[in-house]
Amino acid sequence: MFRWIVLRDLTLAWKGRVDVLSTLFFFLIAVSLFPLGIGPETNLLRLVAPGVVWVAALLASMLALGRLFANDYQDGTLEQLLLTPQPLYLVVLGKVLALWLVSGVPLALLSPVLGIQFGLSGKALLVMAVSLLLGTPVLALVGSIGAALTLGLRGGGLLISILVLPLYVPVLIFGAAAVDASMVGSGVQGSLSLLGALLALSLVFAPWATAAALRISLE
Amino acid sequence: MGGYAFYVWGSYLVTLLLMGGEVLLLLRRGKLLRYQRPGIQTPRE
Amino acid sequence: MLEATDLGCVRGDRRLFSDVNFRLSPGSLFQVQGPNGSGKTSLLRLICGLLAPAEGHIRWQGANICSLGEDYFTSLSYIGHRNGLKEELTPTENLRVTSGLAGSQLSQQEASSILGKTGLSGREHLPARLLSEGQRRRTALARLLTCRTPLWVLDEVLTSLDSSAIRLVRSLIEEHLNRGGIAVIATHHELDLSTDSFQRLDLAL
Amino acid sequence: MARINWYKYASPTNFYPFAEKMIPWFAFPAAVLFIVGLYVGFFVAPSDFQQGDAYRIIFIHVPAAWMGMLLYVLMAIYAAIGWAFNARLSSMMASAISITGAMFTFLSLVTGSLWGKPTWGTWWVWDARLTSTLILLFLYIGFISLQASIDDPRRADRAGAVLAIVGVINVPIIYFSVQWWNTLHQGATIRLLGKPTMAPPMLAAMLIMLAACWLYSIAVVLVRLRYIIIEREQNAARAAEVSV
Repeated sequence: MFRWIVLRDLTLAWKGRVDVLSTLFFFLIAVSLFPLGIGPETNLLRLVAPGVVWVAALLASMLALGRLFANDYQDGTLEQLLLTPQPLYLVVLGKVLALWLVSGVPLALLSPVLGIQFGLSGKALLVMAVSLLLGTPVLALVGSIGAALTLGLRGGGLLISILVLPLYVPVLIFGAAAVDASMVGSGVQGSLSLLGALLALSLVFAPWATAAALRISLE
Repeated sequence: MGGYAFYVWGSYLVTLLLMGGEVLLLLRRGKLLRYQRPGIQTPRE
Repeated sequence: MLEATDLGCVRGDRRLFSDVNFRLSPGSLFQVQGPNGSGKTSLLRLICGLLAPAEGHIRWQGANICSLGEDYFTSLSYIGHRNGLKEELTPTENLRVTSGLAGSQLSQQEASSILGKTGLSGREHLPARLLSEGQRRRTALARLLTCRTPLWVLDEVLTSLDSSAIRLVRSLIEEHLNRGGIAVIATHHELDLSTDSFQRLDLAL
Repeated sequence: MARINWYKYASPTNFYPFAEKMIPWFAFPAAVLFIVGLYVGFFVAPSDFQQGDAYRIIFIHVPAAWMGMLLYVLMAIYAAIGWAFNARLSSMMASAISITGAMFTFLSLVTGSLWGKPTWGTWWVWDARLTSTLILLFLYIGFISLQASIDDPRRADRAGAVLAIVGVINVPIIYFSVQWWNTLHQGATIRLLGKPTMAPPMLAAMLIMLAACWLYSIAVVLVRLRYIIIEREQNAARAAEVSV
């Protein structure tokens, strides 16, 4: 049953691929704007690169959250999802997995290309991709709580960012620190393992909180 | 005060403003409520 | 066997209704009537477990639906005001997804044969957004045929349906009741179905 | 599960007169303690050999920071109880606490930066605790704006509860990550909030101020709680008129 929800969301994402691409383009444009603001001087850009790429990835995945439940809420399918015989925790996990596959993974795969703009070396690019691969699911999981809480509210998009950004801080810190450490040459395991710990924690708690928030919003 | 008077008094002024402001806003909210109050009659009134 | 004891519902700060009691044995039809905003939809959502009651309990086969959780949903089909269809997917895809989620996978042919029964033959492969409101309602109704659930909860199911569709719905419900299923329907149309146990609840009182 | 009926007595309407009587008992002692605390802080406590008299700001900065954190945890507990046991009063309490907590957190930030200026020459210092307090302020703003944007009070209470619980789980993680981030980038910077050698009168002044802040918070929260109860009663009455 789990694969049905993932399959459904992936086909929907494929059919509405304009939104998916817009998330990627936002990431692309946001990152490429920074050198214009900071100046072309490479070693300064190299210093700033981890933070810039990670903040852009964070904002892009937050933009993608808007679509997670909103369409289903409008056309009544969300009610049906609440009434499926399988636990709501799994349905939420399925939807978040589909969202991550569509928005998080492309971000991570795209990041090395952008890293080159900032003059990052091979190892740093690899670590950036890995840290994004580890971090974006946490962003999607924690973000899904915000998306579920603000269902059907006016000003939903902005409200999600206020609710969710403070919760993104640890992911941003550990993610950017991982890339930073790889550039400086010091150990990368520390921050990557902390990212992994955050992923494990949010995998357990976030879907439960999102399920509860969905039940509250759909009352 | 060793030349820090501005900062010390400044921070206590901010404290007064914030706490006082919160209380004043609260009382104003209470006054607003007094006018359209169908049910609840506090013992004093 | 669905049973509700002194059920009460509060939406926001407004009390909609209180101490509603009913007991539905298999094969019985329960029609809920009342002016708009009298809580018909809320009562149906209470029965589905989408809404927590302010007071009272609802029991299915003797067990409280809160404790039943997901297994209660295996025996429930709910059609609300909104059709619950994805606009981009075709009716067959919609049907296969909902049946897949409910645990009984349907092949392409089975789905289009069911859709044929509800009068959508020939339009199964059009994206749902191209269909008329009535046709979308029929696709939603097709969901009732996919999984044999004993309890049907239908909210204003006859709106925007043409006469042939209304006849179709009547036959579906009759068939369902003869099979020993229970149907809870909120509607203003006269259903005048020949059924042994028929209860009506008017929320206007 | 059987509804625990002894929560009925915690219904807002009969808590209302109780709150009414309690407020003066907290408000006046708070004012008195403030005056005593300020007096001890300014006249009895010696000036610090290192920072001269700039350190006197800690008498309001540290209590405000503690209050900000404690009130967030208290808010989360009330919200969780209100959600779990469907106790409207407890959820109202959470909403009442949220604004005072945000005020204290903001106050601690402002006084922190006012203190940073003389000791470090800059208004904002990315010290671990100041940064964490800033994020705590964002958590408060998130809670308040979520509750403000939901009209149905029941949903607002419960949605706020979910956010508060998720927030409370995240507060230690945020504090740890900011601490980790701070030591990573700047090494062991001077700890802005390191306790100066605490002469007894200094500690006494700080504790008195903390007690004063506590009493102040209880009084303000109870007053706001009364107003929330009235507002909800009015909405219910108005909604009843509309529907009948």
